Amino acid sequence: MKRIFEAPDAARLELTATPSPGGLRLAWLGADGTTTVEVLARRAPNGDWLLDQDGITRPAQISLDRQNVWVSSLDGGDDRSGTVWFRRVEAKRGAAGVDLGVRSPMTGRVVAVHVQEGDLVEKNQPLVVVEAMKMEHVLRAPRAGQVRKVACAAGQLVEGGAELVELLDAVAEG
Amino acid sequence: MKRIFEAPDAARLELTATPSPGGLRLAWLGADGTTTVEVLARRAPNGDWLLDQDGITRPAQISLDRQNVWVSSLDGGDDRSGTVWFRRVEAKRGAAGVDLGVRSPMTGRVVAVHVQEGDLVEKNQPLVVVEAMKMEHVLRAPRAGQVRKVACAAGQLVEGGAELVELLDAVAEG
Amino acid sequence: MQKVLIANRGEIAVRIARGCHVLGIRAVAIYSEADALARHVRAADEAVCVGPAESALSYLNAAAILAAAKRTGADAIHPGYGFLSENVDFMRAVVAAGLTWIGPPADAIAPIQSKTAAKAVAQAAGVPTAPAAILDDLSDAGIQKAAELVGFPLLVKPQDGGGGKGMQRVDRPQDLRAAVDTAKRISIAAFASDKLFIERYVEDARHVEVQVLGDTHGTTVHCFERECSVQRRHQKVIEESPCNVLTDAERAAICESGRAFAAQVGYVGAGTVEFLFDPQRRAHYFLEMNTRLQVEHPVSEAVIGADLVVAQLRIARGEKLADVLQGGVTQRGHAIEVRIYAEDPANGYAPQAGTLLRVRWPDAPFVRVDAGFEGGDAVPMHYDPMLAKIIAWGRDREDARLRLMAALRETVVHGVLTNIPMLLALLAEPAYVASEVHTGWLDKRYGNEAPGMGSAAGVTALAALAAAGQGGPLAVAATAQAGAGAAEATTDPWTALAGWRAGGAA
Amino acid sequence: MQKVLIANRGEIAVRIARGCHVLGIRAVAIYSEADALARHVRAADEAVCVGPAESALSYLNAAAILAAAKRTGADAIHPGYGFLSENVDFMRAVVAAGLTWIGPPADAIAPIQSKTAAKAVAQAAGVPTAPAAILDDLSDAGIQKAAELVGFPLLVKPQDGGGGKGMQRVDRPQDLRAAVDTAKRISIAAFASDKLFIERYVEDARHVEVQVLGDTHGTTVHCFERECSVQRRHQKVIEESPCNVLTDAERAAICESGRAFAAQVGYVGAGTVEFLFDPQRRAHYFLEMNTRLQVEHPVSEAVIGADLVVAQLRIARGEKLADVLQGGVTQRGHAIEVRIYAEDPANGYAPQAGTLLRVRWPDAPFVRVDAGFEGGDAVPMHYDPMLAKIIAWGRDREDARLRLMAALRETVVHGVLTNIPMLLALLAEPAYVASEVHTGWLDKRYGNEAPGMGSAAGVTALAALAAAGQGGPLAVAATAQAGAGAAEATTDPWTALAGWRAGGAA
Repeated sequence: MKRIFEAPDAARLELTATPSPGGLRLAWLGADGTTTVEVLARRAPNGDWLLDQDGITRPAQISLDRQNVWVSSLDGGDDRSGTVWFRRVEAKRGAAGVDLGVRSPMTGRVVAVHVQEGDLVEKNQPLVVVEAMKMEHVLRAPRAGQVRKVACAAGQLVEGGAELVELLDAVAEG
Repeated sequence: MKRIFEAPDAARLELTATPSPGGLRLAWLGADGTTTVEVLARRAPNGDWLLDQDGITRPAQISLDRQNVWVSSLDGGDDRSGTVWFRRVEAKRGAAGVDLGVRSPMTGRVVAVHVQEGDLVEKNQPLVVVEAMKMEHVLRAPRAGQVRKVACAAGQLVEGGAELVELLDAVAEG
Repeated sequence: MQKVLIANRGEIAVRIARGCHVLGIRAVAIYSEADALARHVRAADEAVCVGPAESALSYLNAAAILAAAKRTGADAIHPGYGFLSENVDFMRAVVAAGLTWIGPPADAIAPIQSKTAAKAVAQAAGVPTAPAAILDDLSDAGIQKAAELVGFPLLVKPQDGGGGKGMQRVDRPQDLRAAVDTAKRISIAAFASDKLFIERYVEDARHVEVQVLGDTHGTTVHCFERECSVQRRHQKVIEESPCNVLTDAERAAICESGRAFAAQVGYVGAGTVEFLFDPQRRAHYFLEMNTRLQVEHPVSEAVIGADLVVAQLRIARGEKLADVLQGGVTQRGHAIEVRIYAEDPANGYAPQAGTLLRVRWPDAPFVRVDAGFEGGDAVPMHYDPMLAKIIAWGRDREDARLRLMAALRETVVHGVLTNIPMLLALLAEPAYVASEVHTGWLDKRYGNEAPGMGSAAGVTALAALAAAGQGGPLAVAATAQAGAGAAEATTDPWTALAGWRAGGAA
Repeated sequence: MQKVLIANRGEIAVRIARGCHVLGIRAVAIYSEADALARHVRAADEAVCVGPAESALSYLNAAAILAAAKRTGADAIHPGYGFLSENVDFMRAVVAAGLTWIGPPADAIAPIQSKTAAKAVAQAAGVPTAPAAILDDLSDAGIQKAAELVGFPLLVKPQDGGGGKGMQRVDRPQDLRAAVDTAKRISIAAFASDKLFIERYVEDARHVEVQVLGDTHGTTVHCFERECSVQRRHQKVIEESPCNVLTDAERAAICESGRAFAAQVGYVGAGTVEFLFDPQRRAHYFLEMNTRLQVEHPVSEAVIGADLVVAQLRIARGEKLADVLQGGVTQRGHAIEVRIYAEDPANGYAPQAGTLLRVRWPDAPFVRVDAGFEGGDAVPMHYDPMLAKIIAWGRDREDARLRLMAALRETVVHGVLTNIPMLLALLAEPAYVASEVHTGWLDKRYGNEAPGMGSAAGVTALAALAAAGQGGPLAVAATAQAGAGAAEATTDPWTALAGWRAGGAA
């Protein structure tokens, strides 16, 4: 029951969740790279989690949707938010190990699609324009490549995180 | 899908809930005794209900457990709580129409049972003692009658509203 | 001070954790098995289980609490109120374990833990105590002379007795002889002693208490007064600040009495000196000192604009009051607090345990909620049934009162019954509005009545949801038949009405 | 005034409903189809749908809003901020419909809706405006003489232009000639006019604004100032009161300017007069007046101890300011507000819509939250992405700052990304702590950076949940195998971790 997540700066989190007597057992690898950190997570009626380890309980909030996980604790440090956000890393990857999906940064309406399947695009070339709250956001190609699939159409409502364009890596596959 | 509830002062509420497009249809009889008040209840993500009627929406909170219903609105009046509480009226009733159950007023521990099945009891005779938060609460017979059933034992944890003693109505049945 | 263990539960444990976080201090909660998922655990950085539900084995378990401090590396202990907060042995054990005790030093409060000893300290500090006199001359002239010193009404009491036994109230000089004879007879029979004394009886007494702070550098200040006269069976129900029946001179006198008493014992930290205020004689008399944070501290915080928990922490780490309270202490506006209890008004206010199916605390401007519970939480039967405190501040008392009533009307608690209907009713009582209350007022006014409960509001709440004009009578029935074509996958529509239950997946 | 329709949505609609309830006034909400379950609907007594999601068809739909007022029997309309709040036609339609407009009379504000007209009113009221001069003599001597009146740095601007076109900044006298020639050339080309003027350029300007109240009896008062210099692309991010760089004399002068401007136009209700404050010259210049309640009004409320919405309502029903603000207005302590936006820091702060899987707003003493959303709510893509405002009061600025940071650390928003990491980072910036900020500071400091985001906190948040010393590096993997003997009936353990979703049954 392992899932792999990635922070905006590419830091990775490989998290295992296992049903267990009294709660859910969560495990991930500790600082030394070999010790497994393992906690028993009990759920409070308000949805908070209480994580037990070595006789000490620590509260946390964990939320999951299809593509993201948010984790909060009081342990961010004095000038840091205790909430961190990871995006789920899907199995589908290019040969070079690069995520192929160009995703909508927000829930909104697609106002323009500038490419179609098979198009060769250059890095930073506009692919799709999404509008939300009266602001337009231009999604650009993160690298040169070929459009494998266009998963949206102008006028369509899309969720934040939804894959709008699938891009073949130009170097590895093009 | 009708349920009947009773307020502490014996005011009654007969409420019908029906699944309906867009929500739940709630109905009860209006002030004139003949007009049915009917609202479409939509549920908000936080659990609140929004009741639509004649183009006006009014928020309410409704909670139900096995034996009780709580209803809150902002309409209690200036010096009244907007929350009202009704106990569900069960089908089981004595011949005289009197509720036969002697119920625990609170969740707690039974510390003493003073009667057993078949005992004839007088009005106000102690039946059971329940303790919670260091306070003892003596449950007394609401009227003369015969103990039909004792549904608890000393030391037992009981929920608020649980029937502890079933009493046959002395006049009607004894 | 890096990490504070909070040896308490419920709203006060939550509130202390918040105070720690302001200063960047980590908060460690303790919990009993009954509180394993409780809100105060969720509000802390870390928490440790200290035993089973029963307080004696958990929240009063000094050894387990000290072990929890050691395990988490806490360097200080905040006791909150109740439990071990005024336990001198525990204070000494905390200090012996090398931890900071956030509260007064044991040596300062040990001498005032008995009421008689405290009264002597008060007299030494020049703080007024209720007039009293030993009746060593039981002749008519002797008792009349003593009574003149004390004043009527007065109480005749056995010196060696207790529990109110033999106590006689005397309103007029001509009744004194008979009362003394009766008290003497009872005292001899019950306590084998004929020694009597008399003490002034304060009629319609108001409970006025003074918040004090002392630092470790010998400075003691007062943070003005609170009035807590609205009590149900000696349990405070409404607290406010300031006490609006005092003149400025009376306020200054009573506050100085509080400060002087605390200074006399070398008090450190936050404490409260309680007084009876006699509204006829315009005099105050020392009652006792509570050597801890009080439940009702937020009304002072609202009026003086200071965080008393943060002040406790800063005092405990050695800061001077001049820094903690830079700019001094002044009163602005008026604050009123009500305590929300889980109790059944129609059953003699019996405490309620159960699951809070739904809770909505108010969140309006100038309203503060110190809650120990939220929706979904269990109210265990083992502890005090206080769910929360709601505190409203206003520019004046009436502003605060209206704000508090609006906040209570917006409060929703489902799953247990509460005293909210009673609170709303009594906040609207003319006597309360006029501030004509005393410590016996509420019991006299309501007794075991359950004001504001029942069907009138019931009909309003449901029928007023329908169009205006249709609400009213009580017998309500329903006619709508089960509908077809349900758009939702609910088989039993009643499950949809079931209370909000969070965390359904786990 | 029995029932007020609130022509708005989100946090301000909730906040106005709370204000109505203090006075026992019923609150009617309006909602678009996208807001059919929204929090502001849940906070009102009644609500009416006024159209589809698009603002133009709902929240800006004057006819539908007036019909909603009629249907519910509302007798007054509160516009909040934005939407129709400063729409003179709507104000007139409201009054024509026989309803009370809770705001200034249309006739008072129509003359100041253009910036130029407002500037003329300011001059008539004796309120300072930024020095400016018409360049009618374009000789060297002529322009130098005009520049001496205005002072350097200054801007040379086409009189008949707009949009900044042709505008030249001049820092030194010797650059003036070239700048004037350039501006003239561009102006002739773009606007077919050679008329120019010069205006002082305020370097490192601070945004200081004055809260004013006027009643219907001709009295106008100020409620002191707010400072809102921390802006991201001209959008206020942090607001506070007081402005702690002003001397008492400067504060008195700027506040009196605000009051005088409002008095000049016969202002009624709550309004804000905005100024630029020049920290070098220690001078303030009139910018414009906002003729409505401001987003940032809570910082004033916290410091002056008054409820501005209640004041608006009482003024609208004809009460005198002397009664509304009995005891006068004074400042106590310091308050800071941050606006919580749903936006993606790593994507140029693009607005975020989505479902709030989980929300925990802070609830500490002296912290106020004005929120438009709670857990489970949808953030529609159609409107402003502000989720809430968090306001902390403290005895001084540093106390307020520490409280606000603690409150932000305790805030949990899952489901959309927010600016909370940026807010925490900038509240800890030395320049902010020292109050050395100006309206361009934040953009210069951060631009499109996303401070406080990313993995360092990520590792802390997860790994610090484990024992100390195990947190640190980033590559984390897991080894535990699927366990046997699960005590819970969860087949897929990941469903248990899914966000808190209320109301599962419906």
